[in-house]
Amino acid sequence: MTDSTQAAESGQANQAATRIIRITREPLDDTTVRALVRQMTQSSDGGIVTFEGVVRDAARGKRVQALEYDAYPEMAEQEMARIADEVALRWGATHIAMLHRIGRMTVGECSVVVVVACPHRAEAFDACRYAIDTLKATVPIWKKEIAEDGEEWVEG
Amino acid sequence: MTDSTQAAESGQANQAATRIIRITREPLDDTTVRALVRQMTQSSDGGIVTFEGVVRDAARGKRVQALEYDAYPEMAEQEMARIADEVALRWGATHIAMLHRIGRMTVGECSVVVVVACPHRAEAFDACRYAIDTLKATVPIWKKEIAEDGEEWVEG
Amino acid sequence: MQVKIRYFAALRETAGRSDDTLELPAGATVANAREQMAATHPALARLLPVCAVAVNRAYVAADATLTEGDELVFIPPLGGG
Amino acid sequence: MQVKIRYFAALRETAGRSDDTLELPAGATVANAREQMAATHPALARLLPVCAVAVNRAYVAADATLTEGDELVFIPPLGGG
Repeated sequence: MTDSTQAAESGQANQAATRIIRITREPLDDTTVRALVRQMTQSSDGGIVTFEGVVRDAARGKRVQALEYDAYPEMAEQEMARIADEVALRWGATHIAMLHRIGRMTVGECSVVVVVACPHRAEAFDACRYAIDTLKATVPIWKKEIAEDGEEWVEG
Repeated sequence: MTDSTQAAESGQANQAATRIIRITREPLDDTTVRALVRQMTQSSDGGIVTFEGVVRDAARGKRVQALEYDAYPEMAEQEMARIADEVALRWGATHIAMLHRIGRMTVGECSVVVVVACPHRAEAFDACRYAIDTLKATVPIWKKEIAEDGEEWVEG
Repeated sequence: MQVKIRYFAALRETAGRSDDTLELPAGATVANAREQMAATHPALARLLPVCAVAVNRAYVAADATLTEGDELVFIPPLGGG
Repeated sequence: MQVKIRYFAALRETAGRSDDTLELPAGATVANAREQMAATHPALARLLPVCAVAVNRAYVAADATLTEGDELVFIPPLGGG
Protein backbone atom coordinates (compact mmCIF):
# COMPACT_ATOMS: atom_id res chain seq x y z
CA MET A 1 0.00 0.00 0.00
CA THR A 2 1.59 3.22 -1.18
CA ASP A 3 -0.27 6.33 -0.09
CA SER A 4 1.34 9.70 -0.02
CA THR A 5 0.29 13.30 0.23
CA GLN A 6 3.46 15.24 -0.15
CA ALA A 7 3.79 18.98 -0.33
CA ALA A 8 5.72 19.63 -3.50
CA GLU A 9 8.60 21.99 -2.85
CA SER A 10 7.79 24.20 -5.81
CA GLY A 11 6.32 26.93 -3.67
CA GLN A 12 2.95 26.44 -5.38
CA ALA A 13 0.76 25.72 -2.40
CA ASN A 14 -2.02 24.09 -4.39
CA GLN A 15 0.21 21.87 -6.47
CA ALA A 16 1.02 19.37 -3.71
CA ALA A 17 1.32 15.86 -5.11
CA THR A 18 -1.49 13.57 -4.03
CA ARG A 19 -1.21 9.93 -4.93
CA ILE A 20 -3.05 6.81 -3.87
CA ILE A 21 -1.91 3.47 -5.30
CA ARG A 22 -3.48 0.32 -3.93
CA ILE A 23 -4.25 -3.34 -4.54
CA THR A 24 -7.18 -4.10 -2.27
CA ARG A 25 -9.70 -6.78 -1.39
CA GLU A 26 -12.23 -4.15 -0.27
CA PRO A 27 -15.12 -3.18 -2.55
CA LEU A 28 -14.57 -0.11 -4.71
CA ASP A 29 -18.00 1.20 -3.83
CA ASP A 30 -19.62 4.62 -4.21
CA THR A 31 -18.22 5.91 -0.94
CA THR A 32 -14.71 4.85 -1.86
CA VAL A 33 -14.83 6.39 -5.33
CA ARG A 34 -16.23 9.71 -4.09
CA ALA A 35 -13.63 9.86 -1.33
CA LEU A 36 -10.90 9.37 -3.95
CA VAL A 37 -12.29 12.17 -6.11
CA ARG A 38 -12.40 14.47 -3.08
CA GLN A 39 -8.87 13.54 -2.04
CA MET A 40 -7.44 14.10 -5.51
CA THR A 41 -9.15 17.44 -6.17
CA GLN A 42 -7.23 20.46 -4.94
CA SER A 43 -8.23 24.07 -5.43
CA SER A 44 -6.02 24.40 -8.51
CA ASP A 45 -7.85 21.57 -10.30
CA GLY A 46 -10.59 22.34 -12.80
CA GLY A 47 -11.01 18.95 -14.49
CA ILE A 48 -11.37 15.52 -12.93
CA VAL A 49 -11.59 12.37 -15.00
CA THR A 50 -12.60 9.11 -13.35
CA PHE A 51 -12.42 5.72 -15.02
CA GLU A 52 -14.26 2.81 -13.47
CA GLY A 53 -13.89 -0.72 -14.78
CA VAL A 54 -16.92 -2.82 -13.96
CA VAL A 55 -17.64 -6.54 -14.32
CA ARG A 56 -19.95 -6.93 -17.27
CA ASP A 57 -22.22 -9.78 -18.13
CA ALA A 58 -20.72 -10.83 -21.43
CA ALA A 59 -17.26 -11.49 -22.80
CA ARG A 60 -16.07 -13.52 -25.77
CA GLY A 61 -19.67 -14.55 -26.38
CA LYS A 62 -20.06 -16.03 -22.88
CA ARG A 63 -22.47 -15.08 -20.14
CA VAL A 64 -20.14 -14.11 -17.30
CA GLN A 65 -21.37 -14.72 -13.75
CA ALA A 66 -18.35 -13.37 -11.91
CA LEU A 67 -14.71 -12.52 -12.28
CA GLU A 68 -11.93 -13.43 -9.93
CA TYR A 69 -8.87 -11.19 -9.95
CA ASP A 70 -5.46 -12.17 -8.63
CA ALA A 71 -2.38 -9.95 -8.36
CA TYR A 72 1.28 -10.03 -7.44
CA PRO A 73 0.51 -7.23 -5.03
CA GLU A 74 3.95 -5.82 -4.20
CA MET A 75 5.02 -5.71 -7.83
CA ALA A 76 1.60 -4.49 -8.99
CA GLU A 77 1.73 -1.49 -6.66
CA GLN A 78 5.29 -0.80 -7.76
CA GLU A 79 4.29 -0.87 -11.44
CA MET A 80 1.27 1.33 -10.74
CA ALA A 81 3.55 3.82 -8.99
CA ARG A 82 5.77 3.78 -12.06
CA ILE A 83 2.74 4.66 -14.21
CA ALA A 84 1.88 7.51 -11.83
CA ASP A 85 5.45 8.77 -12.19
CA GLU A 86 5.17 8.72 -15.99
CA VAL A 87 1.84 10.53 -15.89
CA ALA A 88 3.31 13.22 -13.63
CA LEU A 89 6.22 13.66 -15.99
CA ARG A 90 4.25 13.72 -19.25
CA TRP A 91 1.14 15.67 -18.22
CA GLY A 92 2.07 17.24 -14.90
CA ALA A 93 -0.74 15.14 -13.46
CA THR A 94 0.31 14.74 -9.84
CA HIS A 95 -3.14 14.15 -8.36
CA ILE A 96 -3.82 10.54 -9.24
CA ALA A 97 -5.48 7.55 -7.61
CA MET A 98 -5.18 4.02 -9.02
CA LEU A 99 -6.90 1.23 -7.16
CA HIS A 100 -7.43 -2.34 -8.30
CA ARG A 101 -9.56 -4.74 -6.37
CA ILE A 102 -8.71 -8.44 -6.25
CA GLY A 103 -10.83 -11.44 -5.28
CA ARG A 104 -14.22 -12.41 -6.62
CA MET A 105 -16.62 -9.83 -8.09
CA THR A 106 -20.03 -10.21 -9.63
CA VAL A 107 -21.60 -8.32 -12.53
CA GLY A 108 -21.81 -4.58 -11.85
CA GLU A 109 -19.04 -4.53 -9.25
CA CYS A 110 -16.06 -2.25 -9.81
CA SER A 111 -12.68 -3.92 -10.28
CA VAL A 112 -10.54 -0.88 -10.99
CA VAL A 113 -10.77 2.87 -10.56
CA VAL A 114 -8.44 5.60 -11.81
CA VAL A 115 -9.00 9.23 -10.82
CA VAL A 116 -6.93 12.09 -12.23
CA ALA A 117 -7.44 15.74 -11.25
CA CYS A 118 -5.67 18.47 -13.24
CA PRO A 119 -5.96 22.21 -13.76
CA HIS A 120 -7.32 21.56 -17.28
CA ARG A 121 -9.38 18.74 -18.70
CA ALA A 122 -7.19 17.74 -21.64
CA GLU A 123 -4.39 16.60 -19.36
CA ALA A 124 -6.81 14.81 -17.04
CA PHE A 125 -8.29 12.83 -19.95
CA ASP A 126 -4.92 11.96 -21.46
CA ALA A 127 -3.37 11.00 -18.15
CA CYS A 128 -6.34 8.89 -17.01
CA ARG A 129 -6.50 7.02 -20.27
CA TYR A 130 -2.77 6.41 -20.37
CA ALA A 131 -2.88 5.16 -16.79
CA ILE A 132 -5.60 2.55 -17.36
CA ASP A 133 -4.22 1.47 -20.75
CA THR A 134 -0.76 1.00 -19.28
CA LEU A 135 -2.10 -0.69 -16.17
CA LYS A 136 -3.74 -3.31 -18.35
CA ALA A 137 -0.56 -3.82 -20.35
CA THR A 138 2.07 -3.94 -17.61
CA VAL A 139 0.69 -4.46 -14.10
CA PRO A 140 0.75 -8.09 -12.87
CA ILE A 141 -2.95 -8.66 -12.32
CA TRP A 142 -4.92 -11.61 -13.67
CA LYS A 143 -8.55 -12.34 -14.31
CA LYS A 144 -10.51 -15.56 -14.20
CA GLU A 145 -13.87 -15.59 -15.93
CA ILE A 146 -16.50 -17.63 -14.16
CA ALA A 147 -19.26 -18.56 -16.59
CA GLU A 148 -22.00 -21.13 -16.56
CA ASP A 149 -19.88 -23.60 -18.47
CA GLY A 150 -16.70 -23.26 -16.49
CA GLU A 151 -13.84 -21.10 -15.33
CA GLU A 152 -10.89 -19.77 -17.28
CA TRP A 153 -7.97 -17.42 -16.71
CA VAL A 154 -8.17 -14.97 -19.57
CA GLU A 155 -5.99 -12.31 -21.08
CA GLY A 156 -6.95 -8.67 -21.54
CA MET B 1 -35.37 18.91 -18.60
CA THR B 2 -34.96 15.95 -20.89
CA ASP B 3 -34.74 12.62 -19.09
CA SER B 4 -35.41 9.39 -20.81
CA THR B 5 -34.88 5.72 -20.21
CA GLN B 6 -36.03 4.09 -23.36
CA ALA B 7 -35.83 0.43 -24.18
CA ALA B 8 -34.09 0.28 -27.53
CA GLU B 9 -35.98 -1.90 -29.93
CA SER B 10 -32.93 -3.88 -30.94
CA GLY B 11 -33.90 -6.87 -28.84
CA GLN B 12 -30.70 -6.52 -26.81
CA ALA B 13 -32.12 -6.27 -23.32
CA ASN B 14 -29.04 -4.64 -21.79
CA GLN B 15 -28.58 -2.09 -24.52
CA ALA B 16 -31.50 0.12 -23.51
CA ALA B 17 -30.68 3.78 -24.08
CA THR B 18 -30.30 5.75 -20.86
CA ARG B 19 -29.91 9.47 -21.15
CA ILE B 20 -30.05 12.34 -18.68
CA ILE B 21 -29.63 15.88 -20.02
CA ARG B 22 -30.17 18.75 -17.64
CA ILE B 23 -29.48 22.40 -16.87
CA THR B 24 -29.94 22.71 -13.14
CA ARG B 25 -29.54 25.10 -10.24
CA GLU B 26 -29.03 22.22 -7.82
CA PRO B 27 -25.51 21.32 -6.62
CA LEU B 28 -23.77 18.54 -8.53
CA ASP B 29 -22.66 16.93 -5.31
CA ASP B 30 -21.28 13.48 -4.48
CA THR B 31 -24.70 11.91 -4.15
CA THR B 32 -25.82 13.30 -7.51
CA VAL B 33 -22.71 12.15 -9.35
CA ARG B 34 -22.81 8.63 -7.90
CA ALA B 35 -26.51 8.33 -8.70
CA LEU B 36 -25.74 9.29 -12.31
CA VAL B 37 -23.00 6.67 -12.56
CA ARG B 38 -25.40 4.04 -11.17
CA GLN B 39 -28.16 5.07 -13.53
CA MET B 40 -25.91 4.99 -16.59
CA THR B 41 -24.25 1.64 -15.85
CA GLN B 42 -26.10 -1.36 -17.19
CA SER B 43 -24.93 -4.95 -16.99
CA SER B 44 -23.44 -4.80 -20.49
CA ASP B 45 -21.15 -1.91 -19.55
CA GLY B 46 -17.54 -2.56 -18.59
CA GLY B 47 -16.10 0.95 -18.71
CA ILE B 48 -17.47 4.15 -17.21
CA VAL B 49 -15.78 7.51 -17.73
CA THR B 50 -16.87 10.49 -15.65
CA PHE B 51 -15.77 14.05 -16.29
CA GLU B 52 -16.30 16.65 -13.58
CA GLY B 53 -15.60 20.30 -14.18
CA VAL B 54 -14.84 22.12 -10.95
CA VAL B 55 -14.40 25.78 -10.11
CA ARG B 56 -10.69 26.35 -9.60
CA ASP B 57 -8.97 29.16 -7.77
CA ALA B 58 -7.00 30.65 -10.63
CA ALA B 59 -7.66 31.70 -14.21
CA ARG B 60 -5.86 34.14 -16.49
CA GLY B 61 -3.54 34.99 -13.62
CA LYS B 62 -6.40 36.02 -11.35
CA ARG B 63 -7.46 34.63 -8.00
CA VAL B 64 -11.01 33.49 -8.64
CA GLN B 65 -13.43 33.60 -5.71
CA ALA B 66 -16.49 32.27 -7.48
CA LEU B 67 -18.03 31.68 -10.88
CA GLU B 68 -21.53 32.52 -11.94
CA TYR B 69 -22.97 30.51 -14.81
CA ASP B 70 -25.91 31.54 -16.93
CA ALA B 71 -27.61 29.51 -19.67
CA TYR B 72 -30.29 29.71 -22.30
CA PRO B 73 -31.79 26.62 -20.74
CA GLU B 74 -34.20 25.36 -23.39
CA MET B 75 -31.65 25.71 -26.18
CA ALA B 76 -28.82 24.42 -23.99
CA GLU B 77 -30.69 21.19 -23.25
CA GLN B 78 -31.56 20.86 -26.92
CA GLU B 79 -27.89 21.28 -27.94
CA MET B 80 -26.80 18.82 -25.27
CA ALA B 81 -29.31 16.30 -26.60
CA ARG B 82 -27.85 16.82 -30.06
CA ILE B 83 -24.40 16.00 -28.66
CA ALA B 84 -25.80 12.85 -27.05
CA ASP B 85 -27.26 11.87 -30.42
CA GLU B 86 -23.88 12.32 -32.12
CA VAL B 87 -22.12 10.31 -29.43
CA ALA B 88 -24.64 7.48 -29.83
CA LEU B 89 -24.11 7.49 -33.58
CA ARG B 90 -20.30 7.68 -33.56
CA TRP B 91 -19.45 5.42 -30.61
CA GLY B 92 -22.66 3.56 -29.87
CA ALA B 93 -22.56 5.29 -26.49
CA THR B 94 -26.22 5.35 -25.50
CA HIS B 95 -25.72 5.54 -21.73
CA ILE B 96 -24.84 9.17 -21.20
CA ALA B 97 -25.56 11.85 -18.61
CA MET B 98 -24.73 15.52 -19.20
CA LEU B 99 -25.61 17.99 -16.46
CA HIS B 100 -24.57 21.61 -16.20
CA ARG B 101 -25.25 23.65 -13.12
CA ILE B 102 -26.03 27.37 -13.37
CA GLY B 103 -25.93 30.09 -10.73
CA ARG B 104 -23.09 30.98 -8.42
CA MET B 105 -20.43 28.44 -7.42
CA THR B 106 -17.37 28.77 -5.24
CA VAL B 107 -13.96 27.11 -5.61
CA GLY B 108 -14.20 23.32 -5.50
CA GLU B 109 -17.86 23.16 -6.55
CA CYS B 110 -18.79 21.14 -9.62
CA SER B 111 -20.25 23.07 -12.56
CA VAL B 112 -20.57 20.26 -15.09
CA VAL B 113 -20.59 16.48 -15.09
CA VAL B 114 -20.56 14.06 -18.02
CA VAL B 115 -20.90 10.31 -17.44
CA VAL B 116 -20.59 7.77 -20.25
CA ALA B 117 -20.92 4.01 -19.72
CA CYS B 118 -19.97 1.64 -22.55
CA PRO B 119 -19.15 -2.03 -22.97
CA HIS B 120 -15.48 -1.07 -23.54
CA ARG B 121 -13.39 1.76 -22.19
CA ALA B 122 -12.08 3.22 -25.47
CA GLU B 123 -15.55 4.27 -26.57
CA ALA B 124 -16.37 5.62 -23.11
CA PHE B 125 -13.26 7.82 -23.11
CA ASP B 126 -13.77 9.08 -26.66
CA ALA B 127 -17.46 9.75 -26.18
CA CYS B 128 -17.03 11.52 -22.83
CA ARG B 129 -14.28 13.74 -24.17
CA TYR B 130 -16.18 14.59 -27.32
CA ALA B 131 -19.25 15.42 -25.25
CA ILE B 132 -17.52 17.90 -22.94
CA ASP B 133 -15.40 19.44 -25.73
CA THR B 134 -18.49 19.95 -27.88
CA LEU B 135 -20.55 21.20 -24.95
CA LYS B 136 -18.00 23.93 -24.35
CA ALA B 137 -17.99 24.86 -28.04
CA THR B 138 -21.69 24.86 -28.87
CA VAL B 139 -23.99 24.89 -25.83
CA PRO B 140 -25.30 28.36 -24.85
CA ILE B 141 -23.87 28.63 -21.35
CA TRP B 142 -21.88 31.58 -20.02
CA LYS B 143 -19.49 32.13 -17.19
CA LYS B 144 -18.75 35.19 -15.10
CA GLU B 145 -15.53 35.20 -13.11
CA ILE B 146 -15.81 36.86 -9.75
CA ALA B 147 -12.35 37.87 -8.53
CA GLU B 148 -11.11 40.26 -5.88
CA ASP B 149 -10.73 43.06 -8.39
CA GLY B 150 -14.07 42.71 -10.15
CA GLU B 151 -16.41 40.61 -12.21
CA GLU B 152 -16.19 39.70 -15.88
CA TRP B 153 -18.06 37.48 -18.34
CA VAL B 154 -15.35 35.36 -19.90
CA GLU B 155 -15.03 33.02 -22.82
CA GLY B 156 -13.87 29.41 -22.66
CA MET C 1 -44.06 42.33 -37.16
CA GLN C 2 -42.90 41.57 -33.65
CA VAL C 3 -40.15 39.22 -32.53
CA LYS C 4 -39.37 38.27 -28.97
CA ILE C 5 -35.86 38.95 -27.65
CA ARG C 6 -34.31 37.14 -24.68
CA TYR C 7 -31.12 38.39 -23.08
CA PHE C 8 -28.55 36.25 -21.29
CA ALA C 9 -25.25 36.78 -19.50
CA ALA C 10 -23.46 40.04 -20.39
CA LEU C 11 -26.34 41.15 -22.63
CA ARG C 12 -28.87 40.70 -19.84
CA GLU C 13 -26.78 42.67 -17.40
CA THR C 14 -26.08 45.42 -19.92
CA ALA C 15 -29.68 45.65 -21.11
CA GLY C 16 -30.88 45.52 -17.52
CA ARG C 17 -33.66 43.15 -18.51
CA SER C 18 -34.28 39.54 -19.50
CA ASP C 19 -36.54 39.99 -22.48
CA ASP C 20 -37.89 42.52 -24.90
CA THR C 21 -40.07 42.83 -27.97
CA LEU C 22 -38.68 44.16 -31.21
CA GLU C 23 -40.88 45.77 -33.86
CA LEU C 24 -39.45 45.08 -37.31
CA PRO C 25 -40.63 45.49 -40.89
CA ALA C 26 -41.85 42.33 -42.60
CA GLY C 27 -39.00 40.42 -44.23
CA ALA C 28 -36.39 41.78 -41.80
CA THR C 29 -33.26 39.68 -41.29
CA VAL C 30 -31.23 38.93 -38.20
CA ALA C 31 -28.73 41.56 -39.41
CA ASN C 32 -31.52 44.16 -39.55
CA ALA C 33 -32.59 43.27 -36.03
CA ARG C 34 -29.02 43.59 -34.81
CA GLU C 35 -28.69 47.07 -36.35
CA GLN C 36 -31.95 48.23 -34.85
CA MET C 37 -31.05 46.93 -31.39
CA ALA C 38 -27.63 48.61 -31.51
CA ALA C 39 -29.32 51.89 -32.43
CA THR C 40 -31.98 51.59 -29.73
CA HIS C 41 -29.63 50.32 -26.98
CA PRO C 42 -26.23 51.95 -27.52
CA ALA C 43 -24.86 50.01 -24.53
CA LEU C 44 -25.41 46.77 -26.45
CA ALA C 45 -23.68 48.03 -29.59
CA ARG C 46 -20.26 46.97 -28.31
CA LEU C 47 -21.43 43.43 -27.46
CA LEU C 48 -23.64 42.53 -30.41
CA PRO C 49 -20.93 42.23 -33.10
CA VAL C 50 -19.23 39.31 -31.29
CA CYS C 51 -22.48 37.42 -30.73
CA ALA C 52 -23.74 34.37 -32.56
CA VAL C 53 -27.48 34.28 -33.15
CA ALA C 54 -30.21 31.76 -32.44
CA VAL C 55 -33.75 31.93 -33.75
CA ASN C 56 -36.25 29.63 -32.08
CA ARG C 57 -33.39 27.84 -30.30
CA ALA C 58 -31.30 27.03 -33.37
CA TYR C 59 -28.17 28.79 -34.55
CA VAL C 60 -28.74 30.84 -37.71
CA ALA C 61 -26.67 33.07 -40.00
CA ALA C 62 -26.98 36.87 -40.08
CA ASP C 63 -28.95 36.79 -43.32
CA ALA C 64 -31.68 34.56 -41.91
CA THR C 65 -35.13 36.08 -42.34
CA LEU C 66 -37.25 36.62 -39.25
CA THR C 67 -40.94 35.78 -38.90
CA GLU C 68 -43.65 37.16 -36.63
CA GLY C 69 -43.36 35.64 -33.16
CA ASP C 70 -39.80 34.33 -33.53
CA GLU C 71 -37.65 34.04 -30.43
CA LEU C 72 -34.39 35.84 -31.23
CA VAL C 73 -31.37 35.42 -28.94
CA PHE C 74 -27.93 36.94 -29.35
CA ILE C 75 -25.34 34.48 -28.02
CA PRO C 76 -22.21 36.04 -26.52
CA PRO C 77 -18.96 34.04 -26.58
CA LEU C 78 -19.61 30.78 -24.73
CA GLY C 79 -18.18 29.88 -21.32
CA GLY C 80 -19.74 26.56 -20.40
CA GLY C 81 -17.82 23.70 -18.81
CA MET D 1 21.95 -21.59 -4.75
CA GLN D 2 18.30 -21.18 -3.88
CA VAL D 3 15.75 -18.83 -5.40
CA LYS D 4 12.23 -18.26 -4.11
CA ILE D 5 9.34 -18.90 -6.48
CA ARG D 6 5.88 -17.34 -6.08
CA TYR D 7 2.93 -18.58 -8.10
CA PHE D 8 -0.07 -16.50 -9.15
CA ALA D 9 -3.28 -17.03 -11.10
CA ALA D 10 -3.24 -20.06 -13.44
CA LEU D 11 0.24 -21.06 -12.26
CA ARG D 12 -0.82 -21.07 -8.62
CA GLU D 13 -3.87 -23.18 -9.36
CA THR D 14 -1.91 -25.57 -11.55
CA ALA D 15 0.99 -25.90 -9.12
CA GLY D 16 -1.43 -26.26 -6.24
CA ARG D 17 0.70 -23.95 -4.12
CA SER D 18 1.62 -20.29 -3.72
CA ASP D 19 5.36 -20.55 -3.35
CA ASP D 20 8.29 -22.84 -3.74
CA THR D 21 12.06 -22.93 -3.49
CA LEU D 22 14.19 -23.78 -6.49
CA GLU D 23 17.70 -25.21 -6.16
CA LEU D 24 19.85 -24.05 -9.07
CA PRO D 25 23.54 -24.11 -9.94
CA ALA D 26 25.42 -20.84 -9.42
CA GLY D 27 25.18 -18.59 -12.48
CA ALA D 28 21.86 -20.07 -13.62
CA THR D 29 19.65 -17.87 -15.79
CA VAL D 30 15.89 -17.35 -15.86
CA ALA D 31 15.78 -19.67 -18.88
CA ASN D 32 17.56 -22.39 -16.88
CA ALA D 33 15.04 -21.99 -14.06
CA ARG D 34 12.16 -22.23 -16.50
CA GLU D 35 13.54 -25.48 -17.97
CA GLN D 36 14.03 -27.00 -14.55
CA MET D 37 10.53 -26.05 -13.40
CA ALA D 38 8.98 -27.50 -16.55
CA ALA D 39 10.86 -30.74 -15.96
CA THR D 40 9.92 -30.93 -12.27
CA HIS D 41 6.25 -29.86 -12.71
CA PRO D 42 5.06 -31.21 -16.07
CA ALA D 43 1.68 -29.55 -15.47
CA LEU D 44 3.38 -26.14 -15.62
CA ALA D 45 5.25 -26.94 -18.85
CA ARG D 46 2.28 -25.82 -20.97
CA LEU D 47 1.94 -22.48 -19.18
CA LEU D 48 5.55 -21.38 -18.70
CA PRO D 49 6.40 -20.61 -22.34
CA VAL D 50 3.79 -17.82 -22.55
CA CYS D 51 4.87 -16.23 -19.28
CA ALA D 52 6.89 -13.07 -18.82
CA VAL D 53 9.32 -13.13 -15.92
CA ALA D 54 9.98 -10.89 -12.95
CA VAL D 55 12.96 -11.10 -10.63
CA ASN D 56 12.69 -9.16 -7.39
CA ARG D 57 9.55 -7.42 -8.73
CA ALA D 58 11.03 -6.14 -11.97
CA TYR D 59 10.51 -7.56 -15.45
CA VAL D 60 13.64 -9.28 -16.80
CA ALA D 61 14.66 -11.07 -19.99
CA ALA D 62 15.15 -14.83 -20.19
CA ASP D 63 18.92 -14.52 -20.18
CA ALA D 64 18.98 -12.62 -16.87
CA THR D 65 21.26 -14.29 -14.32
CA LEU D 66 19.79 -15.31 -10.98
CA THR D 67 21.35 -14.75 -7.59
CA GLU D 68 20.93 -16.53 -4.26
CA GLY D 69 17.72 -15.39 -2.56
CA ASP D 70 16.10 -13.86 -5.64
CA GLU D 71 12.29 -13.81 -5.85
CA LEU D 72 11.40 -15.33 -9.24
CA VAL D 73 7.86 -14.99 -10.57
CA PHE D 74 6.49 -16.21 -13.88
CA ILE D 75 3.87 -13.78 -15.13
CA PRO D 76 1.08 -15.32 -17.21
CA PRO D 77 -0.69 -13.10 -19.77
CA LEU D 78 -2.15 -10.15 -17.90
CA GLY D 79 -5.83 -9.56 -17.27
CA GLY D 80 -6.05 -6.48 -15.10
CA GLY D 81 -8.54 -3.71 -15.61
